[in-house]
Amino acid sequence: MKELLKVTGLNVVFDTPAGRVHANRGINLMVNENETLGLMGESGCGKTVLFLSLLRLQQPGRIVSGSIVFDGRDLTKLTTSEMQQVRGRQIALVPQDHSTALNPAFTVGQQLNEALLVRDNGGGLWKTSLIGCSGRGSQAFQEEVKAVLGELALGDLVDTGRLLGRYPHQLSGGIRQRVLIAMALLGHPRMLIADEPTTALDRASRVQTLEVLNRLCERMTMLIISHDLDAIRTTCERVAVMYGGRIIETGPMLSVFRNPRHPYTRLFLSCQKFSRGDVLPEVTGDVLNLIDFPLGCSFHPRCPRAMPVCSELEPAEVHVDDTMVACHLYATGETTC
Amino acid sequence: MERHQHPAAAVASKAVRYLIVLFVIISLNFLLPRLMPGDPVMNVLGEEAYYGSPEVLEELKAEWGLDGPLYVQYFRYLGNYLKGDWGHSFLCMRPVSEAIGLHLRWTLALVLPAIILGALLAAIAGALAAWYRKSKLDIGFSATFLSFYSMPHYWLAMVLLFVFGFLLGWFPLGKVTSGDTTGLAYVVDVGWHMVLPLGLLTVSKAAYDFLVVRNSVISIYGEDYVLMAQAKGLSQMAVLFKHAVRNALAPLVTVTAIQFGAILSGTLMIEIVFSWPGMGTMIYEAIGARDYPVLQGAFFIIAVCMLVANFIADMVYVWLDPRTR
Amino acid sequence: MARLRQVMQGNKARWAGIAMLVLFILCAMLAPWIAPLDPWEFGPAFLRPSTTNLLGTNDVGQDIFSELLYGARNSLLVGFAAALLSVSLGAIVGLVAGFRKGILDDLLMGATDVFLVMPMLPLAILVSVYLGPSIWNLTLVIGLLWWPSTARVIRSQVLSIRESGYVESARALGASDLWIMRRHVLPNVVPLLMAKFVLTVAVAMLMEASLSFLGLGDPIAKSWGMMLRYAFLRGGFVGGLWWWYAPPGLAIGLCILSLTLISFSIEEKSDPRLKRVLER
Amino acid sequence: MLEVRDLKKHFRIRHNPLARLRGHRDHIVRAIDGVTFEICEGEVLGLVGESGCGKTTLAKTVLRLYLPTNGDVLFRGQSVFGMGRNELKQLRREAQIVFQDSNSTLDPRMNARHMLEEPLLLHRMGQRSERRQRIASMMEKVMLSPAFLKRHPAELSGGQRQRLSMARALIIEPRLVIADEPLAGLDPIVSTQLLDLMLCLKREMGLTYLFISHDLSTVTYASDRIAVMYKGRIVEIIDGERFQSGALHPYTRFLQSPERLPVESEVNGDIHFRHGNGGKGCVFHEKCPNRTSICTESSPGLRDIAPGHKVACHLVN
Repeated sequence: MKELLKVTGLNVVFDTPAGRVHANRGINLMVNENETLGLMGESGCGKTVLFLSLLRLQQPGRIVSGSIVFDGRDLTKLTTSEMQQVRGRQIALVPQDHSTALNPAFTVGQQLNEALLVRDNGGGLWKTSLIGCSGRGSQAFQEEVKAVLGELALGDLVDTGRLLGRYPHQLSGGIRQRVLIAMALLGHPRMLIADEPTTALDRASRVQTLEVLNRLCERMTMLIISHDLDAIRTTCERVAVMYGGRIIETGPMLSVFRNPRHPYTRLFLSCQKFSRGDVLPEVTGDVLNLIDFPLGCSFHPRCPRAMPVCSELEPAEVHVDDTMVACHLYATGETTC
Repeated sequence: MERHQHPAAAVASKAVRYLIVLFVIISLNFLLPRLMPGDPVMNVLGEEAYYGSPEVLEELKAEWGLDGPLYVQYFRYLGNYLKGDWGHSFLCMRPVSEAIGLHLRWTLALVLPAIILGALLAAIAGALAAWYRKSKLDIGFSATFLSFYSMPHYWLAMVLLFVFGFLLGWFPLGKVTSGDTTGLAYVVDVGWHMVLPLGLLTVSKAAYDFLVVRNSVISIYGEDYVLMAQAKGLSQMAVLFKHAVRNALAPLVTVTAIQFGAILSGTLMIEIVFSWPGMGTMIYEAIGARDYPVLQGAFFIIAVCMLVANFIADMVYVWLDPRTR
Repeated sequence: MARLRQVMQGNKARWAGIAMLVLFILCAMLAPWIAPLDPWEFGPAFLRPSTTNLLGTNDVGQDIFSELLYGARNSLLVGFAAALLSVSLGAIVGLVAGFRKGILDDLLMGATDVFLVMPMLPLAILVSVYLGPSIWNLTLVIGLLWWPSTARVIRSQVLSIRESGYVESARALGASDLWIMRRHVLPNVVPLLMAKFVLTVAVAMLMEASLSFLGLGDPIAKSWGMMLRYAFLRGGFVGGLWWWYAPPGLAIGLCILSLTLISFSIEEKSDPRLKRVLER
Repeated sequence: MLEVRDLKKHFRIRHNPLARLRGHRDHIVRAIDGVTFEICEGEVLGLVGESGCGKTTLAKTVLRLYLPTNGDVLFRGQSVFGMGRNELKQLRREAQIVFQDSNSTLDPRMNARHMLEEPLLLHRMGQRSERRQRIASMMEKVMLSPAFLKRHPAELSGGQRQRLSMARALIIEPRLVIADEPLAGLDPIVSTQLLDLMLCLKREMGLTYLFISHDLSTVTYASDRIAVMYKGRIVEIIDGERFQSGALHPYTRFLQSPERLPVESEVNGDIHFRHGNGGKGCVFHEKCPNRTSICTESSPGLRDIAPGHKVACHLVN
């Protein structure tokens, strides 16, 4: 299998009035061609910053060090205009909040058309505005959009012509979400990043979106960010767990779900699938803030299995069977440092 | 609870509101001379007529609708106003409507281009300043526009005239034309005379708009759809001018409507300095001569202009923001 | 370090504004003591700036620098008094309308709407012409005409606070209307009122200057607008005597600039949306 | 303890006269449309339903934050809507609500101490030192360190804010707590922690809960009985223990399984969730997989199927 994306030692910081936020601390991540990777973690753990950094949209944050190699090119070294070529056409994004991610002033058709124009003509102001704003455009455009919408199970559901003339606020959440996916797909990207694709939806739309994603992951490389375990389970081959700006566990989905190794992963999973009569997992401490890190492992204040070493040394990444864990519990002599 | 309105109904209800305002303004015009200290007859007719012979005074009273009970006077007044009979100027000895018609176009010739040019200038400068926030460009723009915003317009007009008119002699010292020209030469001549006042008005108008556009682009900059536009692969300028500025236009239109009175007042003041034969100069002369009918007519017509401006702004706003449809 | 600079930069404008305003207020208060000459005393006309007449003299030989100092008194007085009047009126109308929804609100807001679309300068001119030139008439006219925008803003703020989750939560705890007004609405409205007050002072000063310039001010009283009027009317402008008309205009401008800077900084502090954006 | 009888809350969407002339009828949103249930002392009643089904309106109407269109709510046998000033004050002390979005329900200008003090002041509870003590012990109960007393809402994390909201509601020692989606928008670990805390406090203080949520697993975990709501109506009430296996209403079963449902044609105008249907037919008939002709005509009432199990469906016997 070919490696498509490889992130090595990525550090991203934000300077805020309250102090320096270390949003990403030495991220190592790899996504193979045609593979779907699920990224889990609580809000504020740095996952949003991570995928924005992949598109170099993490402003006002700064990439301090590390590399993002996509298809053999290091994205951190590209110029702004080269980066624009990557966005949308190489790596596309499906954002989290469908209610704010579409521009309220343009119709759905204009915004889909814009994605096509960017793909064909580039993202310059004149090339996208003069033709882009002026309505729904040509036959070819209609055909292409129809095809994509059909793929998203929207083709038979809604009248394409009417949908294109609508403004975002006139659509329901499920439809908007799929319009956003369609917009991403129109750029023919090699990789799709979906940020919490199912959280803000009602139940029926959620099920449909999951189906769509499930179909897409057969033929695309995807990075799905979610804490919806169903979404991860139905789509992903591998998962990565993030905590405190670090990837603390990665491995094949089934192996991580059945046999979570890092105490945080265990807690995270057990908090989501308890049933009646279970004893709730004991949780102490508060969410980590990314400004004042505890010394050592960032999880140790909340960790049920913390050891003395945990508050002193940052754990290194250790390979156990087919998974990678960053935890002192699994440390062997040669990897501690 | 939210009220949903059909756009046509919204426009119609606005129109009704504006009609009420119009009515209030006419009534105010009727009441002011009668409520203010001093004899209303003198207030309306002026001193000369008042101290003339009693017979003439009676005759004038009848002619001017100052006889009979107040409510009769009022309805007559209302009828006259709606017919376009706004009284007679004592200063230039002709109907107020005629005098205003002569002057209004010169004021509009300054105001309308200034609004459009000012909004354009503000949109571009504000967007750039917001994009390069806290850079030298931003600070420079902000400082310049803030200064223009603070200085009294007519004083700036004097300074400009002094520098470009007296010292450098690039532009004429006032008025609309230099003399008998026709055709194209006339247009060029008027344009040449317009440069200073129009430029000043444009920058003044842009000054406040600039702050509005800058703030709204900054807040739009935090919206998800701007991030999404970038993630699509649009260039920085396309994101800025297509997505961010497009959504900053609606607040700009609202502000233009609210500020219309201020920009009009600014125009009136600088007209005096530039001897521009518009409403400002007319009002200035009328103040000196205590020419009440002209002042009242001017107040009325300027109020009508403001209503029209507000009405247009409302409609443009609906057009710009699909969510209000 | 960058953070420190950022904080300084945000505050620099406000401190500059406050400093300028304090300077002007001091000038106004201390005018009789610091003015080198009596600004009403006639003398040789059209003198150029010199050590005795720092800014020269006007057409009747009055010392322009002393006029400027004394002018600050009336300009600032009219500004503050008119703003106080109009903001108090606007605050009362806005609070009442926002808090007592229904017919009263409709009526008050209807009146506000009517006033908002009225051209203020022509109306002020008209009323001033009828009332005759006097500083107090000017203050009254400006103060009584300028309340609607404050009323509007305060009302919408009160409405949004009333609908907010925290007022609902206080209500669920058993809070009465009066309690909510005192503990939740007023503290959230005060910063806005302050910003509005400062801004209205600026507007009133500009208005006073404009009306005086048009000849509707008291011809004897010294104010910056009056100085500009005479400079324009009596040939100071045509004669190129910039030291006559430049200083009063500059003084008005700087005063308004300082007030604007202060009001912006208050608004910026109290607007969480803007703050959120700034902190991103 | 609390009895809700045929409660209805309709919102009227008004058009102005001109729009009405053009044929825009005022329409009525039936946010709650005939809801009947009761809560017994000491139990946890779970209320589930998707967002927009009227849960929040129900919570607010029950506590007289909205006035109902019809129906009545009895608290300890006394009508909530017929209460006088003093009785209402007593109700506000004994029945509390924890709102969904702690971000907007805490006054941004108040710090935690002021926020906890406000309910005590309102109900004139204790002298200064006693209030101080109560605040300290409440902070401890919700696991917030005293250092947080000086913090403003913006300086707290979502979980901390929600715990502060809990503390604010509980500090006057109410008997009944209505928790409106208290866990929504929180991360799984934080929400588990809060759920645990809520159940601990219930045992400790002897509370009764109306626990509103859209998340089946937490409701199933926490509730003694569960009511399922759809478009302003309660379609099923069942014991918590039998919920997983014994639920009968098609909508409840849909919630429990990841089955696919036909979606209404959304682009053709019907964008927002319309509540109720004017009493004609079952609220769920449009989406119901096994509807029959009777479902479109008459609206089924809640019927006892088994002890402690009520269903509103024509097809269930």
